[in-house]
Amino acid sequence: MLSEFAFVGVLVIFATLLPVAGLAVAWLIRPKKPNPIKQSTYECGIETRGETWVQFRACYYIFALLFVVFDVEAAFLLPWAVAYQQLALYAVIEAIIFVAILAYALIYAWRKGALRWI
Amino acid sequence: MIIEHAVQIFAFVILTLMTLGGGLAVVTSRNLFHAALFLILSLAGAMGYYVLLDAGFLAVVQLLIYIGAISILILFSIMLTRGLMMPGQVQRNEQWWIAALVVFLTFVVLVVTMWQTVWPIADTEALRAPNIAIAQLGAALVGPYAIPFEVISALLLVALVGAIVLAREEGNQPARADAETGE
Amino acid sequence: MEALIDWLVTTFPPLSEGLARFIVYVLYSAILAFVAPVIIVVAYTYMERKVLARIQDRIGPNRAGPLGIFQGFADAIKMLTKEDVTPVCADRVVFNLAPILATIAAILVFAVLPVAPGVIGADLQAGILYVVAVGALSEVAALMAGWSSRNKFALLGAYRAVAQLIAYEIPIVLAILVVVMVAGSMQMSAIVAAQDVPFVLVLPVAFLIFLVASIAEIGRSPFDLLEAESEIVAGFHTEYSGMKFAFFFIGEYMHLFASAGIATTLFLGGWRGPFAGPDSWLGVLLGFIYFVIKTTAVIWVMMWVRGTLFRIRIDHLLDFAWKFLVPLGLILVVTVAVALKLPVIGTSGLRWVALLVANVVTALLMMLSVSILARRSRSAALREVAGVE
Amino acid sequence: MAIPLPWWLTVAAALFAIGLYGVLSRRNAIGVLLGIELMLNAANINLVAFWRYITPQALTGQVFAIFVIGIAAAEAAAGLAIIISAYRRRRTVVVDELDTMRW
Amino acid sequence: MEFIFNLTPLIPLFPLLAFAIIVLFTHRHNRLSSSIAIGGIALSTALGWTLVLATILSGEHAWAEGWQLRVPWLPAGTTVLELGFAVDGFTAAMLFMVPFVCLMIFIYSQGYMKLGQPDQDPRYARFFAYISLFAAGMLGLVVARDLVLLFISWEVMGLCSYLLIGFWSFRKADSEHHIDAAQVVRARQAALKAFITTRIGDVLLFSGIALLYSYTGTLTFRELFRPETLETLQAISLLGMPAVTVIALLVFGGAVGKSAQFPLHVWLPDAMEGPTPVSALIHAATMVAAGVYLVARTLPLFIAGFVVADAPALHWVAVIGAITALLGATVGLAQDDIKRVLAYSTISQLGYMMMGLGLGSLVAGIFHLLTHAFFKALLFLSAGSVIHGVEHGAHIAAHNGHGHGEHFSPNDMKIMGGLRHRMPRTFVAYLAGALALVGIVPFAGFWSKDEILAEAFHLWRADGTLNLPFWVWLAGTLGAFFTALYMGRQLGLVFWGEPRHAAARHAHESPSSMTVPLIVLALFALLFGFVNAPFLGNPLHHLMGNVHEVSEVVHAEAIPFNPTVAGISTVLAVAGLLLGWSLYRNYRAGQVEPFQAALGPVFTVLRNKYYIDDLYQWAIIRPAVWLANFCFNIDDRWIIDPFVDLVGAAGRAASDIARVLDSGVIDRWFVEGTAQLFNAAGRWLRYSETGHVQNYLLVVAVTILLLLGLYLYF
Repeated sequence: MLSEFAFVGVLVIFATLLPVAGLAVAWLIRPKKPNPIKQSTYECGIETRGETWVQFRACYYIFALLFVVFDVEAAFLLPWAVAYQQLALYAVIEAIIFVAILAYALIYAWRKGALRWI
Repeated sequence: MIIEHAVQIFAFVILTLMTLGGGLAVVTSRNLFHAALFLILSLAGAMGYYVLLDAGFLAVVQLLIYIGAISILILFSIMLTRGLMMPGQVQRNEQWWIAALVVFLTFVVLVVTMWQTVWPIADTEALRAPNIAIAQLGAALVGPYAIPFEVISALLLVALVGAIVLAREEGNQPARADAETGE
Repeated sequence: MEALIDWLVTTFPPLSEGLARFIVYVLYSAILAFVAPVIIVVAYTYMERKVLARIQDRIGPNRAGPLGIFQGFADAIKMLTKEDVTPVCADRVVFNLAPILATIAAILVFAVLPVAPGVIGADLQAGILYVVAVGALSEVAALMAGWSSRNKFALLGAYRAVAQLIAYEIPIVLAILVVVMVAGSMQMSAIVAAQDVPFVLVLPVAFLIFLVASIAEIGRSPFDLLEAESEIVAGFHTEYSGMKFAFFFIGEYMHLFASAGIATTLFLGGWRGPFAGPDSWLGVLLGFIYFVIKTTAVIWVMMWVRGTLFRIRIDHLLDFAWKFLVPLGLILVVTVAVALKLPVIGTSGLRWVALLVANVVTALLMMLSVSILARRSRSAALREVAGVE
Repeated sequence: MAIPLPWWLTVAAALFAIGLYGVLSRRNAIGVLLGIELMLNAANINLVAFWRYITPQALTGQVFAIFVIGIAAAEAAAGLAIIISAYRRRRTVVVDELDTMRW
Repeated sequence: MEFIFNLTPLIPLFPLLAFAIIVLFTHRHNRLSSSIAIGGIALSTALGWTLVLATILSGEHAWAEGWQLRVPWLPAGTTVLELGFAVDGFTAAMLFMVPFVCLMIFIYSQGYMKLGQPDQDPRYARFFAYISLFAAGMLGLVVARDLVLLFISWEVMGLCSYLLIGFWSFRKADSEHHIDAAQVVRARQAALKAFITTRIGDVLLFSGIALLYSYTGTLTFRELFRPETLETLQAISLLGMPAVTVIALLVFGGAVGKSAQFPLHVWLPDAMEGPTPVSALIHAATMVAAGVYLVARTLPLFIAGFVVADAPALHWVAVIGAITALLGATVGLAQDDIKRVLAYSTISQLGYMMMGLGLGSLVAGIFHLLTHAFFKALLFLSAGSVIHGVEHGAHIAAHNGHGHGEHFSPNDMKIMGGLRHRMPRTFVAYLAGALALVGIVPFAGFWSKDEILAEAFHLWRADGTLNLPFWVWLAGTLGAFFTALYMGRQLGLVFWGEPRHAAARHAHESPSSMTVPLIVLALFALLFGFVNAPFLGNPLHHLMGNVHEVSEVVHAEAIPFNPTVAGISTVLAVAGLLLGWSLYRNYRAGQVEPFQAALGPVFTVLRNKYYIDDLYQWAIIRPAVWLANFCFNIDDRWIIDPFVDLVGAAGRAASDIARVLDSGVIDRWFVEGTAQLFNAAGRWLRYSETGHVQNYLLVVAVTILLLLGLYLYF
């Protein structure tokens, strides 16, 4: 197992090298003529007004929330799915109950209008 | 064998630098967004630990849930609660030095205890082959751990319901029922 | 891979097994990290332009080289020599890290892709979960890019991008869940080995979910909301230019290929085909060719979709994920789980039939309920309009 | 196993201490939450390390670690929602200023 | 037969499901919700009675040994915390009573809760959800195989009692005339009081359970009460006593809280602020019975402590029981609120049960628990019916223009009178309940109370000296007299004489959904005593007498019927009843009460409940508030401030300190007086330092560190 992950480790190093090398090469050969207008924040040619970090609506957060919940569900269900073929029916039913509870979470969010954009 | 050990120790050192360095940056960084990014670094270090400890599945789960989901949630909420990203704001409270003292003492006590205790390490044969298949884990989840397994889903449901109730903007409800949902 | 390591050890006796493994790993990593991106980007941008041009009744690139086949290299040189502008108020470190992370995330997926018989970087037990997990890194990269630019459009774009990515990750996971259930493993090689019948034939609904969600996941039309020019300029990479932008671009195409490759592995039998096998060099090569052909076919479908459909609205996009694909996926998981455990299903042949029936029934039921809901909501809307007037 | 068990425990203890420090000293509620995540991770490292060195054939260590991760997800979700809600009502996420419980 | 026993977990599950369904789905539909709740408890009742039958038919072995089911609940590595279900003779006896009384109360509530509420009141459904959950808790407690499930159920009931007592702690509209602002405040305070008071007991119980688990590694009753286990516990010494005694006392502490025994009884009378069915359910029939049940269930622990040394936890039970019995009965003499009288009567009867258990007689205590549940539920429900009638009378009176705007309490017995003609069915039911409570042959209370007294008498005669059983007997007999006296007073005030208020004049009979349960319960109050009547051979003794077959201190065999004891208590009861009745039946409004005239200052003491509530207010609550303030100040002035100064003096953290100096703390130290400094520093630091989560967390961290150090190095 370690050796398999060792490959991932090696790949991480090489994968980091690629963009770093690319950026380094570009840094060497690209022109550098900065000026304040070029470096200002791009807003379709209009001067930036107000703070950049305007507050965003919480509905983004709620989507992220649902995502977290279902991600955890996946982490629990995938091992179950691997074991699925060896399992008895009752174990399958347990997992279905698990899914049903989370489906209820989705339905709840749906009915509360949390899935509504704006 | 020696090379393998050396590689492991090297990896351990690197990962420790990531984890603890990232952790320190999390608690000291003035910019909260940076703190959250350092948290990701630290979590990635912990993920590496799991790999070194032969818990590959757990490492992937760590990547999936902690780095992929929880940290996104944290980054989102940092962006949602503006005003704390003012750079230069003091990020630690007045009791920080007492806290540091207490924490340091706790750490010392823990470490001393850990090194004094004789741990009932498993025999070498067992240490060499900790091959737990994911299928075993899955079967355990619906076998002996069935009740916690279901409780987790209920917990997630409750957390979701509570979070939705809390996080939803009040007084922003359209008067008519949502036609799309077919309610 | 293992065969290559063995061969190295036996041919060059002083090499220890570990060292040989290390050499092979380095070589393969270098191929994946340096060679593959260039080839993929050049080949598939060219293909995309040609395909889109054909769909739109144009010729497409035709200047650089014969039939314009060097167009990609020309682009690369342009990117490399362009001035790189960093906004003054940007958070420089994070700003520079974001494209790097995006590229890493895209390349890392290739580690578990079985591109040919026996050729797989890391045949992890949790292989497919690893794919999903690594995909999450690109979300972090998008958030980093959007936040560090200190640009309203970039930040908004990052928000949207992440909302979309996370929304479509769940259907992908659910489709994968079905595959894992049938294959009995998360290991990529085992999933390929389990496909005596390509899963697309017995799990068509899962395949469709996966395909649609993948298109959204890599942010292509009709789900290219992340870079809807008319709304948010260019999304989270608005402020990026030159090579940094190029890396986002590379990441995107790597992601495209990786997604198609995973679809191939999960549903189309991966490298499997006549005479392909790990035993001979020829078999391996044949397997690789099958893999590339299948993957290219999937990519072609994605391009076809892009050329045909229009961009959909952000609320529809999220609705489609959360209110259609996720419920569909959940129902599919439950139906398949039940269908395979029915007392009559024992033999292999019946198994496939049961799966197909479960899929089709689920799809039909879902379509039916959606059409009923749609009719009801349409008439409700009509009534409302009538009531207002 | 090249690294003896106490080293793992020490690292985990250090991570725990760092997290605790964050919890105790951060003014920002989200910063406090980050500290909690660190602490949970430290606990997880301990679980896995003990599993690996003491009961490598048992499933308990890994299963518990998965449960801890799941619980951490629920905790983060609810905690962040509370912070967002508090922010919306009080316009602050500074813990010192969230002191309704004082009187 | 085995199959039926396997259904045991369903008994608490039905009401639990009803709760879940109401809360999740049907909380908008009042009628549906109440039907679901009643359906749930009806199923439990049916199943419970089937189980009772099955147990009885299974023969003696099943009565003593019982049936059990293990559920691994929390696998934690090598140890598994289990919970489980068990049914034996004792459980069967409880299962006969609990679900049935709950069912009666549920049906009654359906009529009662409609009272003056708008149709769409969400609280109606909520009420049924709460009482369903409550019933689930009580049933879970009864079928528990071990302390884990028992404690879970125990806490569920604690939560429900809090919710239900405070049920009227908010009101929706001004139209709800019966919930005025004062009621809201009272309900809130009563709920808090009940919760906090019982919590004291709960903490004790939990410590007891923790100790048990740490010493024995199991929490299952059968395993705990094996002689080997008990011997181990006897051998361990803890705080100079055998561990088993300490544990028994801790467990008893839990029972004292839940069953409203002497020092912690104060919550129960206040808890009458809840709706009347709640009073019947929680504060008469079931929840307070939980404490008694707990003591009965863990009786071997008490006995083991009793046997091994002269640190008799068992005697404490008897003494506390006797004190409570007398205290409740005497305070009951001087109360005006119809429900409060019953509340004190409950306290006193619970004292009787504890007396019985403390004398080592499991059956006597539990027999009284069972009969008391029936007749006290009956009394409370009848009282509810009376209140209901009086409120309706007030409506009618207000409609007719009488007594409009005049404030009165429908619970006040002083305004009632002559109701026996206006509410005949309620009157009959009430009378049956009263006679049972007082202990007149052949009503249920006679048999059970007599058995406790006979037990005490027997133990006294066996010894011959003026020992503890003698005092217990004396207290019990006196208590019986006082019981009769206050019931006579109550009957006279409520049902005889002339109505003393327009509301009482216009009172009329309640709807049949309320009176039918009354009649059914009245039948039980009349007949239930025969399940353990001596001339039928004491069937209950056979059923549950052998549950704890560990020690001879528990009497499996019934004490033979003792005409002396029965004669004395009956004579006293009749005399008390007649005395009370005759003094009060012609009571007129505004008159000085006969008891007050006769007793003088003693009456005032009784009316003020021996000033125990005031004592607590004065001795515990005020100091607690003061201490809280003190700590708060100490934290401000004497710890944080010197720290800051120290830091300043050391020249560290210069910027912060500069702020401190600038803000004038140090300046004032020199310039103005010390007093003002303290004041200012306190105020300044109060704003910057206290009330913050992290301060508390820091304190927690320091404490843990200290404990860790203590544990590791000392």
